[in-house]
Amino acid sequence: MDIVVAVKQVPDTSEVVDVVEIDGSGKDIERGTLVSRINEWDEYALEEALQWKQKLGGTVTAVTVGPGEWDDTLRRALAMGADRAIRVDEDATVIDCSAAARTLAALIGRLPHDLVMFGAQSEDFGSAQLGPMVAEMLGIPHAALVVRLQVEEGEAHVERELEGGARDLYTLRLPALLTIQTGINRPRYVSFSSVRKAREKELSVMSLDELGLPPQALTPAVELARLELAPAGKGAVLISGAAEEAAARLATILREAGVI
Amino acid sequence: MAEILVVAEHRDGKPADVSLEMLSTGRRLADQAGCGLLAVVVTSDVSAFAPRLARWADSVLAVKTGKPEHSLAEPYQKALASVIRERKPNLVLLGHSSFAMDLAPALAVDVGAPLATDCTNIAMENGAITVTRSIYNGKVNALYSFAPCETVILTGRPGVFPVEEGRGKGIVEEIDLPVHEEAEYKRFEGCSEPEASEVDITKADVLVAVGRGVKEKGNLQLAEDLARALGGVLACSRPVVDYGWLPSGHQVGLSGKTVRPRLYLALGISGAFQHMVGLRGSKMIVAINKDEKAPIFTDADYGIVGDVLEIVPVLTKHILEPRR
Amino acid sequence: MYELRFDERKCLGCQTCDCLTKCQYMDIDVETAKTEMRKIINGEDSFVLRQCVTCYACEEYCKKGNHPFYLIVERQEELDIPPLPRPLIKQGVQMGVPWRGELVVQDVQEPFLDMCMFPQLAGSIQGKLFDSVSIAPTDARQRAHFFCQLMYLHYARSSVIRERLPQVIENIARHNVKEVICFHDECYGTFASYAPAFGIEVPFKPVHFFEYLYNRLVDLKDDIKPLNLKVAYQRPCSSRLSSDKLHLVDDIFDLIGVESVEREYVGENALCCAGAIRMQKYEGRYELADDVLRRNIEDMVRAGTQFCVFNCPACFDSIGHVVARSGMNPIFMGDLCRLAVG
Amino acid sequence: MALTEYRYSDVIHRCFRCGYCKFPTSFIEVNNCPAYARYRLESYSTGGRLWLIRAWLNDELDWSEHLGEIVYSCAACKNCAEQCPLPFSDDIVDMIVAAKGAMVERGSVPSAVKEFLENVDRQGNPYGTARSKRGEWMEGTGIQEYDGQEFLYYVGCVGSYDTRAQQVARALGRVLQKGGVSFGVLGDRENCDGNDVGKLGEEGLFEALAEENIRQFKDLGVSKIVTLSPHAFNAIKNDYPRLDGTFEVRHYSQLLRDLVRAGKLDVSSGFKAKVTYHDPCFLGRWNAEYEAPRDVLRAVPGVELVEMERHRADALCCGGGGGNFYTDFLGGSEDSPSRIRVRDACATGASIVATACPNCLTMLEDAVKAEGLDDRLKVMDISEIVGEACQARGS
Amino acid sequence: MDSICQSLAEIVGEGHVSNRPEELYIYSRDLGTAEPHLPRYVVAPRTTEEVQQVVKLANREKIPVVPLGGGLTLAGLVMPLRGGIVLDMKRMDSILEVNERARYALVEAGVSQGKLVAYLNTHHPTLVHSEPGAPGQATVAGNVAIHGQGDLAQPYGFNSDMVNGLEVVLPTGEVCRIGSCSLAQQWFTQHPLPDLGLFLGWCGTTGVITKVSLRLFPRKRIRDMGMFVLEDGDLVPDILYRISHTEMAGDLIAWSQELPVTVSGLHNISIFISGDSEEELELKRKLIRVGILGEYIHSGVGGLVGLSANVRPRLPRRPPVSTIQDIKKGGGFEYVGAIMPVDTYPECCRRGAEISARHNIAYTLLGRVIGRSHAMMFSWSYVFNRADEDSVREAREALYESDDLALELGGIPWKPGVYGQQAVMERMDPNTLSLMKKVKKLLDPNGIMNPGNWEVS
Repeated sequence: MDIVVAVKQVPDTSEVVDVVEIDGSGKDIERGTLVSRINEWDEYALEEALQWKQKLGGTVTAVTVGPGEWDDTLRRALAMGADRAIRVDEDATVIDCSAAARTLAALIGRLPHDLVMFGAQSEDFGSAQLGPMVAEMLGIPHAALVVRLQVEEGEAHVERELEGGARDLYTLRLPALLTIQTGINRPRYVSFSSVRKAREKELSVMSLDELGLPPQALTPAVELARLELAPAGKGAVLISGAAEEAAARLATILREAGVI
Repeated sequence: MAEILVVAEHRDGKPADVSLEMLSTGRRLADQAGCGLLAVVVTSDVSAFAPRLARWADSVLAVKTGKPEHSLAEPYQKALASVIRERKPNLVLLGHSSFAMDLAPALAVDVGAPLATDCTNIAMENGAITVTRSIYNGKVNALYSFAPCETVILTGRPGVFPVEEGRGKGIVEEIDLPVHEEAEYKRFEGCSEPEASEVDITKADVLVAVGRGVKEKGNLQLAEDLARALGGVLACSRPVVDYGWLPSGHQVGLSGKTVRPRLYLALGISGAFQHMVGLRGSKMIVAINKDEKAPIFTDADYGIVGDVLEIVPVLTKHILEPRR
Repeated sequence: MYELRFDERKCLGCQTCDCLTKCQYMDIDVETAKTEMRKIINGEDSFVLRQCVTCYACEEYCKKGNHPFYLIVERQEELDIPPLPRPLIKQGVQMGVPWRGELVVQDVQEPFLDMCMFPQLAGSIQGKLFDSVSIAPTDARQRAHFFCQLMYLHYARSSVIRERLPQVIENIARHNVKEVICFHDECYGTFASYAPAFGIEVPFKPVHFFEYLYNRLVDLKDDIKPLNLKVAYQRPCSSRLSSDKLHLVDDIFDLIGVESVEREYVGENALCCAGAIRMQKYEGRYELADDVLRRNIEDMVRAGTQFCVFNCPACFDSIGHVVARSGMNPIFMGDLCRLAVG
Repeated sequence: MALTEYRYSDVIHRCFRCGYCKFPTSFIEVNNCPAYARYRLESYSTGGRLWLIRAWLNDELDWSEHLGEIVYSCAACKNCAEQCPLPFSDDIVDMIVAAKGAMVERGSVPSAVKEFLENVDRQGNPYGTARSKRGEWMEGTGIQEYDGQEFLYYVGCVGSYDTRAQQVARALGRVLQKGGVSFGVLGDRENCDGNDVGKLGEEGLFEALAEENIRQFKDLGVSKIVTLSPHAFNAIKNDYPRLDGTFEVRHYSQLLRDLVRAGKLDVSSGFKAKVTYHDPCFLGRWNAEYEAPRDVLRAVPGVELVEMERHRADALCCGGGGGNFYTDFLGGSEDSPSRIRVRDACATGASIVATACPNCLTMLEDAVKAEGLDDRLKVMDISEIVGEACQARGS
Repeated sequence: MDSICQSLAEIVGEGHVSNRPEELYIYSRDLGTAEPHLPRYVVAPRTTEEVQQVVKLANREKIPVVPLGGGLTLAGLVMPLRGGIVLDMKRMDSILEVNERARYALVEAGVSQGKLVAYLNTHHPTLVHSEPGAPGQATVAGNVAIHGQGDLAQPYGFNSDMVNGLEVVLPTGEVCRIGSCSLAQQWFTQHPLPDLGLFLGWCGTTGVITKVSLRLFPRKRIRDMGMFVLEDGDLVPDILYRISHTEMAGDLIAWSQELPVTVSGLHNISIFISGDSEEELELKRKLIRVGILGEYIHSGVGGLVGLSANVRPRLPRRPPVSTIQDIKKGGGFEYVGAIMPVDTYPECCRRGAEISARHNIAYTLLGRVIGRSHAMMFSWSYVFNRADEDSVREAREALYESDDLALELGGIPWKPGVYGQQAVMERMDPNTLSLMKKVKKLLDPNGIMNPGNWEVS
C-alpha cells in the first residue's frame, strides 16, 4: 500500500488580530513575527496515512509545492514516520490552487500511489480545492471531508462529513484520493529528538521541468488583487436600551450578519 | 449568451439555505448585468421544489435521476459539465457546502474554469468579476480577479449572502442527460444521521455559552431554549463544569475545548483569559454580562450590559419570530 | 598466634597495684590487690574477674605500662566468666560480621579519616575544619570492614579481636595511606595500644582525632571565634588507652575559648558512660549503671556545665539524652570545634 | 519500547504499593497525593501509576489516552518521594517522568499534553499566545529591559501571559523597584524556562529551551537571576548547570526576605489580615525553601500567619504541577486538589491564602471561585502583600 | 460503557466507576504472591446507600461483589476470584463520632488505621485504639473483617473483640445494624443482644461492612520499651507467660530473624509499656525487669536492652513504617499468620526456619501475644522479587507449607488465602462446616459476596 500525502506549511495565525500585518506589496502578510507550522488538516492526513501503513505495510511519501523553508514541515512529516519527502521548489504563496494542483498531479502521477491524501483545506487560505482538483487531473475517484476510513481489498470505505453532523458513506476503488477532515484520528506527538533523527531520511527537491512542466503552467487563473486587514473588533459595540429593546436589536444584528 | 448559473443543492426534498442565498445573489448580479439566471438541479422529483427555484431563476434545468436526492456529486459533475460546455455561462455559483467542496474543484478542472471558493463577497462590474475571500482565520480579506475566460466558478460562504425572496416566474425545463448515477469506481452506500445525544461543540456553528453569571443550574434551561432557537449547542466556562451543571464536554477554554463557531454567544461569562483562548477562532462573539468592565467586552463584537436572566428569554422570543 | 605481651615480673614486683586500688568500681586494698592479681596472672579465678565493669581504666592506672585490663579480659574468656549474658555476647560478636558485600576500596588521599562503625556521622565531617579530608567508609553497608573490634573487651572476647583485627587493618591499609586519623579513639586505642600489646603489626601511623583537630585549629587560628562556654568532657573507656593524648582536650578547649568546668569526676577519676555496665549480668549492675550515671550527671550540673562534649558515639548514644534532659547540651568535639571556626 | 530499555527497569518493580505515598507524615488524610485525591482509584496513586507503567513497558497493557492521563496526572509534587520509606524514593518522580518520556518518544501523549508541548515549541509558552506579546504585561510599569543590571528578573510563561499572574509580575516589579534592586527583564525576548516541559518528559525540547536560554543569558552577561516562579527557579537552579549554565539564581521570596531584613524595603505600612501560606511544591519539597516566604510574611506588621494542618513538606499540592495547570487532568471536581486546598485554607479561619507561585495562585483562585468562597477567602501572592505593605502611609 | 457500567455510574457518579483496562489491571492484583484475577468493574462508593444499590444491582445481574479496604491482606482476599465488581471502600472515610466517656470511635468502613491514629492524637490524646501494625492505609473495617489484632492485643485481645457495633449491607441489599445501634443511635455495645456476629472474620463473604464502632482504650502519656534477648527459644513461652502475669505490659512480641546478621540465631522479646508518669513507668519496669527477667539475666541466659529511664527507647512509629518488602530489592512480601498456642513458639520457629531454608529465603518469624498469653499470632514471612518468577514461586510454596505447618501444630491459619481456607475446612468438624454453609446460603442466596473465599463445597 503506497500512500502519498500532500502537505503545506502555514503561518500560525490562530492568534488575535493585531499580529497579522499586510506587507509592502499589499499581496502578502508580514511573516517576520509569525511562526510556521504544518497545516492542521494535513497533520491528520499524515497520521491517517501512517496508521494505514502500519496496518497494511507499504510506504508513505510526503509531497509539497513550496519554498525552501517548507522543508521544516517535510522534516516533521518524516519525523512522524513518512518514508520519504519530495518538495517541488516553487513559491506556493504566489501560485493559485489550479497551478499547485497541476504541479502536484504531475508529481504524484510519477509516484506509486494506491491512496492519495490531502488535508480537506488549509488554515491560511481555506480554499478546500486542491484535493479534488488533483484527483480529477489524475483521473482517479475522490471523496472530500473524510471523517472515517476503512481500507480493504483494493477499496476504500469512507464517510464524508456533511452539514449538521450527517455523513455520507461511499466505497471508492483504489487508487483514490481523499481529503481528510480534522478529528478523523489523533495525530501523534512529534518529539524534538525524533525530528532530529529524521534528518537522516530522504528529502528530495524537484524543479518544474524535472516534472516536465513549462513555467507558464503556473500562471494563475485566479489573480490576487490585494489584501486588506479585516476590520478588527476593538472592543464590543455595546447595544444599549432596556432588555426588550436591546434583545430585539441584537436579534436583527445576528440575522443581518447571517449567523442565524 | 451571457448567463449566470446557480447549482441548487437540496436535501430531504428541500433546497438548502445556502442555495437560496446563491439564487438571491445570482438574481442580484443577473439584474445588474442584465443577463439571465439559470438554476440547475438534479432530482428525482421535479415537482417537489423546482417551481420554487423558478421564483429567482429565469429558467430551471431539472435533470432527472432515479437516485436518492443527495450525495450525487459524481452525476452532478457530469451533468453540470455538459450544461456548462453547452451554454457557456460566464458565472457558475454554488454554496460553499460539503457537497460543493467535493464537487466544485473537480468540476472546475473538468470544464477548465477558474474557481474561487468560500467567497464572502461577489461583485460584477461590466462583466469583470471580483470576489472577496476571508483568509488567515478571518483576519485578512483577499480580493481576487480572474484572467479573461468564458466561465468563472464560485462558491459562496453560507450565511453571508442575504436571501431576498424571489418574485419571478421562471420556466421549469426538464431535460434528460446521460447521468452516470452509478460510477463503478465510486459507490454511494447510504448516509448516517448524527445521534442527537453526543454534542461536539468544536463542530457546532452556533454556541450559546454560559458562565457563573447564570447563577444556578435551573437557569440553564433559558440558555438551552436560546440555543435551540439559534440551532446551536450549549457550551460553558470552567466553573459551570466544576459545579457539575454541565459535563466537561461542553467546556470551552484552556482546560476545555477550542472552538471556532460562526457565533459565540457568551451569557454571564466574565471572559477570563483561560476561557478566551478557547474561542479565539470564533467569527462573531456576542456577550451579555451585567458587569460592563468584564474583559469579555473587549474581545466581543457586540455586547449587552445587563442581567442574563432578564435578557435571554426576550432574545429567544425575537429569534423565533418568523423572518419579516 | 598473637599473645598478650604482659610483663608478669613488673606486675608481681609492683608495690602500689594502682590498677586495682584506684578502681572506682571495686574497693580493694593493696594486699588484696596483690593476691588477686597473682591469681589472675596464674590463670586462677578471682572475684576481680566478676566485679570488673570493663571500664578500661586500669590500663591507665598501671604505672608500669603493663596491660592489666587486657589480662583481665584474657582470663575472663579463658575461665569463661563473661560479664555479659551470652545472648548479648553473641549479638555483639555478630555485629562485627560483614554481611552486606565485600570491601570496596575507595580512592582516598591524606588526610584520611577512618570512620570505623560510624559512617552515619560523616555529616559532621565538613566545613573548613575538614575541607581537605577524605573519609571511609561512607556507606553503612561497608562499616563492618572497618570495625576496630576493640568493643569486645567488654564482651570477654579478646580472641575475636585478635582473630579479626589483622583483616580490618589490612582493609584500611589497602587504601594505602601512611597516616590514618581515627574518628573514634577506640580505633586509636586499637592501633596504638592493643595491637602492639599483642604484637599485631600496623602498617600505618594512627593519628588521634584530637591531634588532627588541634593542628587544624592552629592553622585556622584567625577564624576562631571564642565560644565562651562552660564544658565538661565525657571520657570514653578507650581514652584510657591513650592517656598521653588526653591533654589535647584541654589544648583544644583553650584554642576555641571554652572553659572546662571544675568537677570531681575528671581525668583519672572520670566516670564511664555506664552503657556497658547496664548490660552486664551480675545482680546490681543495672542499679550501678544508674548510680554512676546519676553521679556523673549531677557532677556536671553542679559544675555549671553548659555543653557536655563527647568523642565516643557510644557514650553519646547512651547518655546524650540524659545530658539533654538535665539541661545541658550534648555535642561531639568535632561539632564544637566547627562552631568555633564558624 | 521494552522494559529493558527503560532507565529504571531494575527498580520500578520494587514498589510494594503500601500506600505511604498517599499520606502526609501524620496520616491524617489519605489524599495528600493530588492525583489520588482527585480520582480515589488505586490506578491514580503513585504505586498504581508505577505498576501500570511497568505493565505498559512489559506489553501487558496497551497505551491508551486513559493510561496517558493516569501517568500525566502526576503533578510531580514529590509527596510520594517525601513519604516513601524505600531507598529508591528519590527516583520515584524520575521514574514517572521517564515513562512520560517514553510516551513522548512514541508520540503517544494525551492531546492536552501535545498542545502544551507544541505551543511551547512554536510560541515559547504553553498557551500558544504569540511570542511578540510576551512582554505586554510590563506596559506602563517603568520596568526596564535587561541591560547589564545586577539581576535578571525572569518572569516565566504564567506571569507573562495569564492576566491574573501578570498583576503579580507587575506587583513584584514594583516591590523590587521600591527595594532599590537593580534589575531588568527580557520582555519579548524571554522564552519558556522548560521546567514543566521537562516534567512532561520532553527532554529534547527541554534541553533546546535550556540551551537557548543559557546562551541568551550568557550573551547578555547575566550572572544573577531572580525568578517569579518556583518552576523556573527549579529548572535554572537544578537542571541548567548540567547544561553548562550556572547562574546565581534565587526565588524572589528569598530576595525579598533579604531586602526586608536589611531594611531596604519599608513594609511599615503593614497589612492587617489573618494569612495562611500555601507551599508551592517547586519551592518547598523540590528546593526545601519553606522559611523565606514565611519570614517575609512574618516581617509584615499586621500579618497574622496561621498554618494549615498540612504544610511545609506535608503540604497538599494545588494540582498545577507537571504541566497540570494547563493540561488540567486534576480539575473539574470538588475533589480537585486545588479545591481541597482552599477548603483547608478556609478551615484555618484565614481571610487570605498567600502563595509564592503564579501557577498555585491561578489554580487556587479558580478553586476559590468554584467553591464559592470569594467573600471569605482571597488568594494573594506574597509580592502583592508586600506591595501593599510598602505603600507610603496615607497613600 | 456497557449497561451495567452505565447503571453503576448512575449510582456512584461517572468518575467513580471504571471498566477500563488500567483500573481492571490494578484491581486484579494483590501485593502478595496470588495470581491476578480481572474484575469487570471497579466502583468507589461514598455512602451506604450507594453500596446498597450496587449490591442490589449485583444481585439482579448475578455478578460478584468484592469489598476492598486498604488491600493489604497480602493473601489475595480482596481479589475478584470470580470477576465482578471490586468495591473500593476508601472513599467512605469519615470518622463519624468519638465518644470519650464510652471510649469508642464510630467510623466509616474506608477510614484508615493511619487516619484514626492521627485523629485521636490531635483530638482525643487520652484515647488510643489497637493499631495493627500494617501500613497506615489498612482500614479499620477491613481489619475487623479478618479478625485482625493490634498493639493492644496482649491486654485486650483481637480487634474484632473490640467491636461495639456494625452497619452492614447484606448480600441481598438490606442495611442491617448489629448491636445497640439497632435500637437507637447508640454505638457503645454489641451485648446483651443475641449474638449476630456473622460478619467478623468472614472476609466480606457475608456482606459489606459500612460502619464500625470500635472500642478505644486509655492512652498513657509516656511509652517505653525493652528488648529481651535469648539464645534459647524454648524459654520464650515461659517468659511471655510470666510477663503477661504482671499485667504491666502492653504489646508483647517475640521474634527471630536471620537478617540482619547481628540478630541471627537469637530470639527477641519486645516488651512495650506505658504510663502517665515516670513513677508509674518505673514501677512497671521494675516489676518486669527485676521481678521476672532478673533471674534469666543473672544466670546469663537472657540479656536486656532498654526498659530503663536512662535508655532512650527505640519506639516504632504508629502506624509503623515497614521496608521489609525491599530486602530482596524485589518489592514483594507475604506472610502466613496463624493463631497458635503460645507454647508452640519454639516449634513454630524451628520448623519455620527449615521452610525458609528449603526455599532459600531468610527466615523472619514473629509471635504477637493475644490476650494474657491466651494465644499468639505467629507469622512466617517471606520476601520475594516481584520481577523474578522463580522467587515468587518459591515464596508461594513456602506459604503453602506454612499453612500446613500451622494446622499440623494445632493452630489455625489467620486470614488464609484460598489454599489455607481449603486446608482449614478439610479439617473442620462437618457439622460446623455445614453450619457455615447454611449461614452463608441464608445471607447470600446468589453467592455474590466475594465468591471463591470460604466457599464450603
